[in-house]
Amino acid sequence: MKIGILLKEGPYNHQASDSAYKFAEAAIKKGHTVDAVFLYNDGVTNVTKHMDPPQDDRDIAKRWNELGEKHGVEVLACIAASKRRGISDEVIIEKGEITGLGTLTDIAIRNDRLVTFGD
Amino acid sequence: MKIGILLKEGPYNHQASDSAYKFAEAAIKKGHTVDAVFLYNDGVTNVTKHMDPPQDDRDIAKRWNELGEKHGVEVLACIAASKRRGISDEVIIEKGEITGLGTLTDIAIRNDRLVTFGD
Amino acid sequence: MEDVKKIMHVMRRAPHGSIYTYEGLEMILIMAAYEQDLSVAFIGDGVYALKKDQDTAGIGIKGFAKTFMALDGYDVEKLYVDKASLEERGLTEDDLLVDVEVLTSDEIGKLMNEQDVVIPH
Amino acid sequence: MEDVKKIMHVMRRAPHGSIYTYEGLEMILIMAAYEQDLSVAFIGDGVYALKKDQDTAGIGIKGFAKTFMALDGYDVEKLYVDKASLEERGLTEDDLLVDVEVLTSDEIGKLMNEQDVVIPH
Amino acid sequence: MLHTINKSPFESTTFETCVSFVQPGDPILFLEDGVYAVQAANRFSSRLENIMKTNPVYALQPDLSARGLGAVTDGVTTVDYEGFVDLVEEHQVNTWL
Amino acid sequence: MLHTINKSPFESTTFETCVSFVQPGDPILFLEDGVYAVQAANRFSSRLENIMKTNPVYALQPDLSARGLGAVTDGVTTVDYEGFVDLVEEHQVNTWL
Repeated sequence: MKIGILLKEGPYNHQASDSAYKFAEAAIKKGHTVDAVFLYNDGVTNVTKHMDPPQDDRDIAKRWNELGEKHGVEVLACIAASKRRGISDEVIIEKGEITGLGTLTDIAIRNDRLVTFGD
Repeated sequence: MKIGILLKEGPYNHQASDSAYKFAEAAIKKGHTVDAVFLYNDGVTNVTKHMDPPQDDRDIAKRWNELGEKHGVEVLACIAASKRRGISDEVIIEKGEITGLGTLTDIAIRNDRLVTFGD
Repeated sequence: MEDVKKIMHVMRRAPHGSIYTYEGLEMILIMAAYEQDLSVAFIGDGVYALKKDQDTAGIGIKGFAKTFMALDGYDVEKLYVDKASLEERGLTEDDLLVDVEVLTSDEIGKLMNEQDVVIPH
Repeated sequence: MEDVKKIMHVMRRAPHGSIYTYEGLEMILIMAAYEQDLSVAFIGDGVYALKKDQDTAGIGIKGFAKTFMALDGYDVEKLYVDKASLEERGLTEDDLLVDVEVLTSDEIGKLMNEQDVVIPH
Repeated sequence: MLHTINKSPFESTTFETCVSFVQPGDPILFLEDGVYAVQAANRFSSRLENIMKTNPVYALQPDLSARGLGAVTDGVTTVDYEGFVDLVEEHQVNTWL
Repeated sequence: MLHTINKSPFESTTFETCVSFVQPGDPILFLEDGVYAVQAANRFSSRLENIMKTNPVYALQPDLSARGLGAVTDGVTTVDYEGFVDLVEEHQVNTWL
């Protein structure tokens, strides 16, 4: 099955980002395709490369980057939501991309499921 | 009166940042001293200089910067909360400063009031 | 048309206290260009988004209530409002900015179940 | 000592769903070094922060429940738990990780009123 | 002590939680989405009237206007941001989020 | 349609709102802070028992464990993230935030 994920909250502050990641990981493990993670609202702050959590904690931006690298998951941040919150090409992780809401519409259309995580 | 403000949410996503600003503005207008705005939790994302909202909308980072410039309000982001969320000296506005929770303790001690805004 | 998807946007938050309703509306306006079968359900505090007489000048936030009136021009015509949510808040259709279809929770629940995609805001 | 302030931290959120309790705890640990008159009140879902047997391995988030046990070593000894909040959640003192003082809402309300600063988490 | 509430009582239990800790005489200020609690003739009106027997209740007018709320429950005092500052000048603050 | 709830029923009305829209037969999954709803013998247990007459109820085990919740209300099925994926495979998803 082909799955899109919509993530509406930033890293660490809410569990949404962790739940989305764990869900994506499990879906891939079960042989499904995770097509894209679309970041909206505060979710766009998931992909800033300046993130520097304590060493014994998870690195959320790095984790999304790896999901992109290893499994071809597109990690997309909405441009309008990003601009408001200071997320730009200058601060984004390698596998992250800033794009429009049209892309989310495509994701909603081309996937079997769109699963939302937020607060 | 001398007032400290604790702001626990990021810009735009919650009204907390706007309420804190409006409150600070009114306090200054009434002749009080707003000593500092301390940013905690997602609040640290208030001071990223890459913020670029639509032209007909308020620019929240710029607004905090001006409050610092014109009224000497210290705009301080907690270092631990900032590191988690990718806020670093590279992305922070001119009048913003990254500092430790000890500074918040000082603010709580030296002000007549500590007023919190959040979600 | 086989590849037209039924997509419902669910508005459940009060306006201004958070950005979810406003950014939800921005999403709907973009999606409207893609000729899918869009609908919007207002339930819980989401019904407040449609309240007449909103004036955000005093809080320094850009208002967007009137943008709901533009939805019609984008051919987003399926606006459903939960009757119980309205009544619980002491509101009637006359308090709302736009023409909507007031339905019971069960009727909206049934519509939800027909959707290919439900997006919460 | 004239310049010792009474500062109460109020924990009102469940752990893990959001970071507020955890970052609140980090704040308390730093403030503890400043020799102020600190206290911590656990009310509403905040009482869940002290629940025994939390194991966060499965959700991939660093656990912090045991850090509450370290508060004593930082001389943060005034831990108040709201009786009604515990009871409403079917919990008793035995379910909690640390020794606390269980008080009525009114008693905690009175303590709140004696504070120079109240910080919500 | 001034208590502030910024959550809609229809969606959150913050209002009820706050009220069970507030001491007689202490003012309560509703702001942001909290102002829906003071809309006239809604299901929280009688609860509020009861609270106002012991505690003064305020609501932030800019937040009421932003939400298109006209009449408020009898006895509720509306204030602007400067009125909010006045309340903070008179009282320490307990913010309920 | 699979309905997911991630809010504590003690602090938020999301649980009650969701339930008034859910159609008979549709599964409900509690996750994140939502799992407090299924803790055995709390004040939502009888409400849940009633719901389970018409709808299957699931809770995410990793979230239960993270919160130190042992026994769940009789009839609630616990699943891990892979079980969550299975539910998504069977149903479209309606996320209640």
